[in-house]
Amino acid sequence: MAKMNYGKRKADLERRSVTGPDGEVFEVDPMKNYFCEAPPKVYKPSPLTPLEKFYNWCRAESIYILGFGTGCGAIEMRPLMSPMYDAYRYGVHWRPTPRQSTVFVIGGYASVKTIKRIIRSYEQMPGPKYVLAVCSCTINGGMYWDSYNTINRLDHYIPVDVYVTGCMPRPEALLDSVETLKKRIKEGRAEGQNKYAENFEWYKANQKQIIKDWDMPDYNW
Amino acid sequence: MFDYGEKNRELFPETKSDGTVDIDLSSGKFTKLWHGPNHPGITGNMSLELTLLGDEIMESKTHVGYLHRGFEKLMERRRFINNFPLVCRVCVPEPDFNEYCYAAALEELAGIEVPEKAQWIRTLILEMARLQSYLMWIGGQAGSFGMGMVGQWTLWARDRVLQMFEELTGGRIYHIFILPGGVRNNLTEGFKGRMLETLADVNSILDDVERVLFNNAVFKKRAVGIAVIHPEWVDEYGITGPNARAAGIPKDVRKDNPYVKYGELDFEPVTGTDSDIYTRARVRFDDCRMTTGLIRQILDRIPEKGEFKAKMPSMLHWKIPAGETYKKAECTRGEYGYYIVTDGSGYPARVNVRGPSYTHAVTLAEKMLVNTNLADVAGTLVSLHTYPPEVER
Amino acid sequence: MEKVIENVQKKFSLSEVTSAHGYFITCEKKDAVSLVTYLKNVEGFKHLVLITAVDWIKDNKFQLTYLLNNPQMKKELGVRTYIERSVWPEESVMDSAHHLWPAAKTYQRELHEMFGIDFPDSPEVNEPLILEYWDDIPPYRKDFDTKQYSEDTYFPREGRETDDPATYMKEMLYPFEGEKNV
Amino acid sequence: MEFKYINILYAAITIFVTINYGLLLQGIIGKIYARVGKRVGIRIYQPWINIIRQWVTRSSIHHGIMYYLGPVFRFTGGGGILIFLPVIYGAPLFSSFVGTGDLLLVLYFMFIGTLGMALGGGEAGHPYSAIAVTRGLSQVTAAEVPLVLAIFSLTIQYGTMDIMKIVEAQQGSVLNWTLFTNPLATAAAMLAFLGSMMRSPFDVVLAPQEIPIGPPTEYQSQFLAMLMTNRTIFPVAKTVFYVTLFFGGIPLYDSFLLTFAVFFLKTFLVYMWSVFVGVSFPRFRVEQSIRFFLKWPLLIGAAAVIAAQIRY
Repeated sequence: MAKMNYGKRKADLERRSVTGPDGEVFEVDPMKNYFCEAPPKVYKPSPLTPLEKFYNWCRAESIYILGFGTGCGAIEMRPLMSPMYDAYRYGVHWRPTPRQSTVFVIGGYASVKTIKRIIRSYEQMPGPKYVLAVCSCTINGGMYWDSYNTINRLDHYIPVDVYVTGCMPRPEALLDSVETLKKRIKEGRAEGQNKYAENFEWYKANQKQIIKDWDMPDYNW
Repeated sequence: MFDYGEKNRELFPETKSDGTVDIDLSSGKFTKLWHGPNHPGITGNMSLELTLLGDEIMESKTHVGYLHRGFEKLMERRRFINNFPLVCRVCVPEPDFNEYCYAAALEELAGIEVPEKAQWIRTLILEMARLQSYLMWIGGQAGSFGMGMVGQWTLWARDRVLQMFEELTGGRIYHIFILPGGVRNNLTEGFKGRMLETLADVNSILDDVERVLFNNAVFKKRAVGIAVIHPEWVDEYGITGPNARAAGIPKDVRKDNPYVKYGELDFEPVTGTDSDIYTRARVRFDDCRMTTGLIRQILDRIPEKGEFKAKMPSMLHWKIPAGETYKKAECTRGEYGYYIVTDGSGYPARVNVRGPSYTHAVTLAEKMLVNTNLADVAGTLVSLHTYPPEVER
Repeated sequence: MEKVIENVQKKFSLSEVTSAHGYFITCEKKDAVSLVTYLKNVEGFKHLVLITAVDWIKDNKFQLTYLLNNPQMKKELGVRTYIERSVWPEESVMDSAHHLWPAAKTYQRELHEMFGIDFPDSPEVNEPLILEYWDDIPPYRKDFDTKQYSEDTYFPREGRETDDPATYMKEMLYPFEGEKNV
Repeated sequence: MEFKYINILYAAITIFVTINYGLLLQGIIGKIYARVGKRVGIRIYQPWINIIRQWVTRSSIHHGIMYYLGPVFRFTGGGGILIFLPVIYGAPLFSSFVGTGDLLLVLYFMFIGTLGMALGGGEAGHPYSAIAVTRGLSQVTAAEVPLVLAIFSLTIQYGTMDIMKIVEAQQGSVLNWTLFTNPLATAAAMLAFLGSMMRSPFDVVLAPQEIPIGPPTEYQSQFLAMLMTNRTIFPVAKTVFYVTLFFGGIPLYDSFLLTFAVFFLKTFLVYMWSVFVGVSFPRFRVEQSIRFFLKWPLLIGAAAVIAAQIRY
């Protein structure tokens, strides 16, 4: 775009030296990953099978959903917390920060601006992490298959464990998807984190293809 | 006793002649906070860029676009009737207003007369949508101040209303019930009785909420006198709906330009005077009460017999003569409007959606949040009842 | 309402007045902002409902619509004006109305981003409102093909067939009714 | 009181039992919360699973030395209160280090947990953590003032700072409880109790709608599991502290069941006081909550000190 002012924020990302409030001068490189520069690792399950089974049972029975309403599917999350469909019965909780959540519910279509935040949040979640893709839009673009701003297939950007079809899926469908996810975790088949680490290059290439302002570290813990 | 009087402005940075604060981030006095989109206190998927001085907000910028799907572009690619599944998705909590505005605009341009009974059913659907949206909002307002219980109760009541929607239309959230020429279906048998039962449940929940929330000392302390909308801003910023009514300006499309059957119903728009969070909550709450009354009136007056759909031409080859029109309806947040331009073909030339949050969430919120406390951000945003998808569409 | 339009016609030259589906008047580009100012200050159209644009690609022009509301009369009046449609990456230019309503700022930001119509004096008009780093044709212009863009960019899932509903339903579902109505 | 090595084992057992009791209490409180909201609520054993789930997280990151030490400080705070208190008066197993420290030490342990959280949250570097730390420290300091006044009144009343002696004085009859002998101090302390329980209207520290979710924003995996364990110890330790000082302690009866019943009833009711207030009120802003504590609770506390001075 000829005159759009994208430059202002870009300048914030450049390397520079900053004077602190007490006169101290220090170098800042916003693009540098200060905590960890390592790419994601593949984690092997514990060699003790019964122990790993117990771990997986715990992982399945305590589900912390990230409270990030990425699309219109988020409107059916509220009824899940309320008396009619009470999902807390099944060990489902909501957490506001990605650091403490284990399940990411992508509520429907993801626009380009949102998918950038989705990737960041997903990478910040500690593993093993799972993704529930709700609504048709995450499967093939759904209603917005020809839109210029929404992605068509979510599994090209982050690994997906369970899909929920429908527009909009009923709360019962969401509860059922949680049960399916539990089953998969207990069987040890929900290894999205490892899949992401193994195919890291492919996922990154796909992500960079649509996000034109890649002003974030390649992997943010 | 512990009134500290005027804030000690000596500690604050320099103010310019027009009263705004010179924000220099490198001075180390300010904190930049990215509030959202992954934040429970923000209404939906949008974000605020806040600059803080201590606990006080110096500058606020709204960032939207996380939910942009390009509806207005997509609608130009689809036939008039194919657009119905799209329009209801512009605004998720109350899709029926979109359907009504779009259908009414098409009827206006094509010159279609809607039968009496269809109009009554439309009024019923619109009021039910308003009721369920308000019920969700009350929970949000209470929750933004840390009172989750009220949200649990009202969401239960909302689910009851949604069940009635399901019975009537087959869908919980998206109904696609209002079509050009009328509505999709007749009322089901015994609908009236079940709806009255639901309304009784809703009213008992509303009584509880009134006792627990609106008479709560702490809620009053948090909400009274915070985030005031000056009545002069109403025209300047294009404020409509309950936000304007709480400022004492009785703006209500239902009363001003009666559409469907509102001209025959007996009601007065609820207004307030103080225009703070508490008054806005109160106005919405009383409006919610009034809505239950309106639904009762509608159920009484809905005719037993009659067509619920006008005779329509074949929808797939429906061509609308060239023209342009603007149709509006009063949704829970204010004036909802569709501006449609046709060029005589089977596709719309341009559809523009005017959501009330467009000004509320961007220009107004940016102005209002300055000099408020960080703790009041969630309460202010919820009390404006902003909803991002209708900002960016 | 007719009286208002009469008053306006005395002061400004209107090329077109339609009242079939609501009142819309058309004026020249140079008059548009002063006409809107007049309507706001003298005739009491204090409430700005929306500012939007229509892309008439065949006539090679943009239609800008200022929709105003008079809270006393409780009526809407649309002010249309036509501006030249530039070829991308050139931008069309229009006078800003942000000094009349602070809310106009957002509409103009959106128009700049989505249609490529620049409002030089409007605050923050160069900052993107909705899209992030968009470097294609402004998406609401008619010559931008959203389907093509989506297919090129977003990995369409195979197996999705699109049928033109008119022909599909004619052939498959309502063979007789379809023929009758064509 | 002389030091015995067996007391270390006793202290460990006390803490272990308290953790499990705290988790049970958490499950029950979750259930009660849900029932007020007309829900079924979590399973009673859900808190145990949640903690194990966090322990078995595969990947985790840290932000520096204080990030490690924050949860440890907090654990020290909760455990410190417990081992220096007669959790069950008269049972050597549950009063391991009683007598080696007095009331002041316990008060100190009450504060160190908050401090640890502040240091850990600050090291994590998230702005929400920093804001929550300032909020939390100012509120805890304000809430501490009436509590300290109430305890000052107690020391005047009983003429000692030895917890053992204070409990001993309250035995015999219900009327010997501080609740009845010094109601003003009890009132001030119970209001201060609300401020330290992290429930609304005084949950400005966590405040999910404002600064999600306060100091532990950056904490995950095993660090979070540690914090969650502490969150179960701390309330129980605090309730035991209040029961010991104001509600006659928990004496050891002949029957184990009776002892446990009294223990459960007393701690549960004291805990329920904060839950009851928490369910019925929204959240204060931080300066409102500080003003609240510096108004009536402070006056009541001061009155308690004066009354105790006059009477004893």
